[in-house]
Amino acid sequence: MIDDALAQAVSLLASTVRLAVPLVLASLAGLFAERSGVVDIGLEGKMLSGAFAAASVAHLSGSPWAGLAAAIAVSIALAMVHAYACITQRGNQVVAGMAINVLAVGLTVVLAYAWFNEGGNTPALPDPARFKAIVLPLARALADVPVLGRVYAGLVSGHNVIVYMTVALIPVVSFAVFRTRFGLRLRAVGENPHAVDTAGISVAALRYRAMVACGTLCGIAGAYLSIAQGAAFQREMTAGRGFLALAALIFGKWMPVPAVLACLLFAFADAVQGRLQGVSLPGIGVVPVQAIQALPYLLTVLLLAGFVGRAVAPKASGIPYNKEK
Amino acid sequence: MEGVPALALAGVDKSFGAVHANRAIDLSVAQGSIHGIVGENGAGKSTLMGIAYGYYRPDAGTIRVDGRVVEISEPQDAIRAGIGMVHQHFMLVETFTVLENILLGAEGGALLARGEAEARAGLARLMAEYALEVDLDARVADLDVGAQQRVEILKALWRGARILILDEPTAVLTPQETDRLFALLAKWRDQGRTVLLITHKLREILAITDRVTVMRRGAVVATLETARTSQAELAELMVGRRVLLKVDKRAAVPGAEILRAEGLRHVDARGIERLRGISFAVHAGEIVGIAGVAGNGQSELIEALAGLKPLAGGRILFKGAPVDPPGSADACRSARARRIAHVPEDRLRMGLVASFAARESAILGYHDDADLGSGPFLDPDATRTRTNRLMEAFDVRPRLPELRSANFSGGNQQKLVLGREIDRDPELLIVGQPTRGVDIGAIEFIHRRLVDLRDAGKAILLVSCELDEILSLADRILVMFDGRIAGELPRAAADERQLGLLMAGVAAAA
Amino acid sequence: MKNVALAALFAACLAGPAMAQNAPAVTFDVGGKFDRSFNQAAYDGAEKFKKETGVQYAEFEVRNAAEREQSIRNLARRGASVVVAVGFNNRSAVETVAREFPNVKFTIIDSVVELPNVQSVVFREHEGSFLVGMLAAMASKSGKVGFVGGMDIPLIRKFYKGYEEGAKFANPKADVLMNMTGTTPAAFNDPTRGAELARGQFDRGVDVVYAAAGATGLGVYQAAKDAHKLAIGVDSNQDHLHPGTMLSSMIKRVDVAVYNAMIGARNGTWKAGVTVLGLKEEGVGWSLDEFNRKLVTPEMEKKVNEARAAIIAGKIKVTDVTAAR
Amino acid sequence: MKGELPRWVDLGLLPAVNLLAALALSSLVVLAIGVNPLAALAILVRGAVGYPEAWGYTLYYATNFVFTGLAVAVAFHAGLFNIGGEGQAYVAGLGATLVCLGLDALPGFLVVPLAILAAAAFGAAWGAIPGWLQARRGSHVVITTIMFNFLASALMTYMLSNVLLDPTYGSPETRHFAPHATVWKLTDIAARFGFEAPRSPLNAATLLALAAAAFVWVYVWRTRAGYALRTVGANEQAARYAGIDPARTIIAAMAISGALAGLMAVNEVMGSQQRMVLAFTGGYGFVGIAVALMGRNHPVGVCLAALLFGALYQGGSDLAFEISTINRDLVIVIQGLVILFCGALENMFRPALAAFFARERAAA
Repeated sequence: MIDDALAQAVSLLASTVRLAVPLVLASLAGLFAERSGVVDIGLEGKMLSGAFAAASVAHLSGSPWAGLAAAIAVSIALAMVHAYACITQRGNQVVAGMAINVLAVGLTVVLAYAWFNEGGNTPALPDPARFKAIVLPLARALADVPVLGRVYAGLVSGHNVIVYMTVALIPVVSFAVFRTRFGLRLRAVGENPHAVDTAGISVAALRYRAMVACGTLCGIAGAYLSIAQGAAFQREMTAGRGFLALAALIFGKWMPVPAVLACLLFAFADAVQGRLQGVSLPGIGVVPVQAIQALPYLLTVLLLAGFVGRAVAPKASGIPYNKEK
Repeated sequence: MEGVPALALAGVDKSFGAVHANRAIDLSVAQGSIHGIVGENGAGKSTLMGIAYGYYRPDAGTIRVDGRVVEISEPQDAIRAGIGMVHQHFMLVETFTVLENILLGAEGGALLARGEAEARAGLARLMAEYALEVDLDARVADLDVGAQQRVEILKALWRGARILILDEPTAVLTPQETDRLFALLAKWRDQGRTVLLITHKLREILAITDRVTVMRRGAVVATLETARTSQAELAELMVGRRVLLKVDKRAAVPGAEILRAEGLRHVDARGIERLRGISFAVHAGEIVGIAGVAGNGQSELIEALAGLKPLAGGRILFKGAPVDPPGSADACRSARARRIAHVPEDRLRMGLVASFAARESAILGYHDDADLGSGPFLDPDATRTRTNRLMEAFDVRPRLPELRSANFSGGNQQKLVLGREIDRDPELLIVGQPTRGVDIGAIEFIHRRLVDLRDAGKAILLVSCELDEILSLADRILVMFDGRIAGELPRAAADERQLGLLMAGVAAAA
Repeated sequence: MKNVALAALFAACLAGPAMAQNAPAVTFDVGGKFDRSFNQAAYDGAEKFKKETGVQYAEFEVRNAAEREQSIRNLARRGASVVVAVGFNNRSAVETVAREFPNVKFTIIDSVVELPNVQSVVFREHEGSFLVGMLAAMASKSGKVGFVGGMDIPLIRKFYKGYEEGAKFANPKADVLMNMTGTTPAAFNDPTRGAELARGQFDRGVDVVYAAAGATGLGVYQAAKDAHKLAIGVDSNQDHLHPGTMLSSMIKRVDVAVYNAMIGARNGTWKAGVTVLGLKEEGVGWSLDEFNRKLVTPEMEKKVNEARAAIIAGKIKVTDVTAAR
Repeated sequence: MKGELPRWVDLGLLPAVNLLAALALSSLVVLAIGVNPLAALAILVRGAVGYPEAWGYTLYYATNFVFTGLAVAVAFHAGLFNIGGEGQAYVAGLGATLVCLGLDALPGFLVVPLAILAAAAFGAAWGAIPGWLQARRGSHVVITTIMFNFLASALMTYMLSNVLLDPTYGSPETRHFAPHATVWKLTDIAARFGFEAPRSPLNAATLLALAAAAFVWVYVWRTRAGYALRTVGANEQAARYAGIDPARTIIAAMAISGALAGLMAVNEVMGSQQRMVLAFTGGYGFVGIAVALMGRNHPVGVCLAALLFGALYQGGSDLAFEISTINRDLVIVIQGLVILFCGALENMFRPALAAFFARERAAA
């Protein structure tokens, strides 16, 4: 009985981890953009284009690594379009993000349709072209060891390489933001770009670099969806994850670790959601599936409304930098 | 004054679109001197310094540092050439610590840890040498403005500046703090460093500089030896005509009490108590001036009185009756209905809407007036008519009600706001920084209208950081320090030294 | 240069619709003809017709509600020998257009339009689902089988109910876990979520999963393969997708229906009226081929075929949730 | 720095140049998939306006876009970016449906206006809640409106699969509304006068759209409430100074925005489909964003941009019909590029145009 409960807990947490990965990556991507002063609702579009590029190139080359590289490259390219609009042309950042999203939805499908003739999807990938689950050393052997072995085999082991990459990235990003020159400048430029400018640092160059970081992480997130967790690109396969990631970022007050925790919370809600469907709750009976499916979204709204209060965004985010003001 | 100039600008020209901000400027600053630059708002001083600091690119002209031509196209170049700058609006990241602010742009490596240790040691030396104490680990947002300025100066020094440009450094200082700053500048000069001091306060120029350059409308009109000039001469050069430096007015004839504040307290969003029990009264037919260094609660006070900022304690009585609790949704509206008018400190932040046509800014706060349309509708012709009348009465130029508010000069914007508020015949006018960023001609006009309003028996509460303005307009002077009234003096009994001590929180209430 | 451009413009204007005389036409539903499932079955039928007769059919993939009527009318107007509308969503559009064009033949799949020039083909999906439900329960070692649906709508519940009854029939103690993917049209296009839902079920002990969720199912099958579990395909024969993983497919012979309509219109055997295709008519069924031969034991095969006979004979009643209302 | 342009350039030429840039880039995409862009354009144009039925569809699509575009524009004037038009319209469909199905015992002249009001009211409510959350709780309206789109989907899928569905067919759609409880189509009106109009879903909601555009113009620029709304949008501090309650104004703006988006349901549910179907909003709510940006948030501009997008949708449909390698999502690409060029990059060509006109003026 206890064993079963443990197995269920491990399974739920492992599911949480898998669901959290794209959110965490996108959320950290958003962190770079927003800390630099660029509000980014275009995470969704960058991820989507990354997913498409990854699946296409992995299909053509047979190598997931080539796919990952392509995802990053395409996502960065889109981030540069975003950056050009927001930084160089000082356009409305939210509108630019929206444009990126719409463009990505349309372009991925049009190109997939034309290139692969599979109705806007890419062909299913064979195993060698995907990132497969990695069984860590001794996982099999330890699987029967109570508790720790179970957790090791079920939760720690058995993920694909992007999951581990993401876990490794969290402290790296945290360190980069708080302990490096780049991070110091990044945090400064989102708060007071004039201060950065007068300190002899180019605001535009800094923001472009932040957007490169943002694009990179979004690309990895996209690749995760299409060539690690999934095995092909489908139209609109990001399904709102970019927006959830943004909500998590706000909920995490633009700090890496709290944002990651918020992502885990959303992912947990999602994982629980899948397990609650059709389950009869004591006293309530079977809740309509749709009500349970709405749970993560409802949770987002409630968190934003209730617990965050007025989140203080980087002061300069959303405002194009204009020297003459 | 011999030798190669520390900084020399030749033929510097800069336009922003249609605005010709700098016209063929020649300027030579001698090594080891303090050089003043004066001029009205919009004369081009800040643009010129921005060019010297690499903030703007000149359209033409050359810059020499120590005789060598240098290409300064961004601040990095200026810093490398040994130029440092203390901006009028501090260039600090408020959420950062002092140390982080100083490190920004001079981190000393890709990782922060090493540079930090180095900076701590170096800064300790600098602070000791120049008496510039600040807590390196304090958050800038928690520092007072004087300390923030010290951070700015430390920043420039840490970057090895030999030529220091200070843009209106005394605007936020008490007279005593100003003296301290000037002592520091003098020490530098004696060490062979060079200082450029931009200000519009002529007394300061005369007190500290060696030479002074006067600018008007983007051009240099004169460069003089400070010892051989006078305040009147400089003022005339600045404006291009003779200027009345004093407002002439009769003695006040105070009437009934109009406004009474009792123990006002305000706590801001960050939990800092900005008003700590303010009590005073304003009577009909008098101008009460509130002096003080910026950031001591004056802004919060006038916004609370106007109904914008909520109170944590105390009450406000208007003609003996309590007003609606400030900060509530309808407080501003009801204040206006009682004929309490408010000219806010910052016209672009609050006084008008930059993107609106002048006729739309001219009804801000009065858009529910019955004569502006019937029922829920707003009649554009009615707003145009009213705006024309205001523009006529307050000499707003150009007289174009459809022109965007942002396209008027600061003085004309201010006249439009003042006109709008006076037009409704207020019982009480609350006015903050009425002449900030306004040219001398408009200052005279605005001062005149305030005195006229007083003479018409209205009560005026004037908040200004310009001691001169307070001294020339107020009938009674209150000094604010750290959220309290530090003292009250009748105009006749007030002198600058005493006010300065009160502003610094040194002297007790008189 | 300009002249060339103008010439191209005119040429394109004058070319007009290219449609062979007396050729049939088909409109696919949202999801498109390459969903490897329902629409693709229709596509296969049309392709078969083309291959046999050499006649190029006209086609259209619908994206929004307004296009249904428009495309069906367009195809009718251009003289299609028969217009095949795939999907229950087309009912209203077919009804309208069929009245406008009383001399044109229409075939609607998955819904009923009672007009003299309309042939309606509906399937008894619950019967086919019953059989694969049995297979699932028999192949399951844990006694737990799973179902992943696209959206919680009556049609999908029909699949589920039949499946559940089949599973319980084969093993009265069988547990059937159910998940629905989402509430937006993307629910049929979210393989990532499908995979996660499947993994959630596997973690709860499920070892055979049946997906009725369009392209989302692809994620379910992939997850089953990754986890070394079994999966059951839907609509088309999907056994070839992952040999060794795909236990079977619940085949819904949309291809036959489409082919019959097209070839019937050509031969003059096309008849209006309602056709209900169940096990008896071989309109639904289960797949057994070289890809899953090894997974289905002779005993399983025997039992399923017995049940099939019993259903046809009316000895076993399978609940049709859509009829019950 | 502000290169002031002649009004006609600012409002006419600049958007046209931006649009052209978007189309030029789109044609590169078309070229990339191996189709002659000019041929594609010809089909697009012919498909959009080349024959009477095409006009019907173009105007019908445009009607949707006028509503959703106006919704975005009104919110925009209050400084809000309402991405929730999709969900607001979806839930508004529920309002219209409940009245049309539940109260169809009433005569048409009662049930139709009631249903329209219900659509507006449901849409308004679905918009006002994110407005309230923004104004009172500080939750960013962009994110909450997106979440409300998902919530609307969940709600409507439940309603359509469990409560409202037509039992005879068992598919997630309601029964047809009684004929008197619908908005007349052009074909019906023409039939009444003995004509035959081209077959299309075009219906009287198009007139409602024009009325809504007129309403928005009057409300935003000719009323005190509209003045308050624009003040809050342009400078919230100034609004507070002027005694305007930003919170109340934001909630009102979102309610009006939601109501306008909701009226789209009148065109879709009451006019075109005359019943409620799953996902009838078809992404029109998102197109409204492009329409509002393209139309510079002015009702006249929104109407013109809606017409353009209506033409793109109808033409795109024909394009997909004629050229099998191109699919409809090309229209989404164009839409994205239009948002990019007319929205985010709106000022890219401004300096060049300003310089050109400055030269012209100098020469004159």
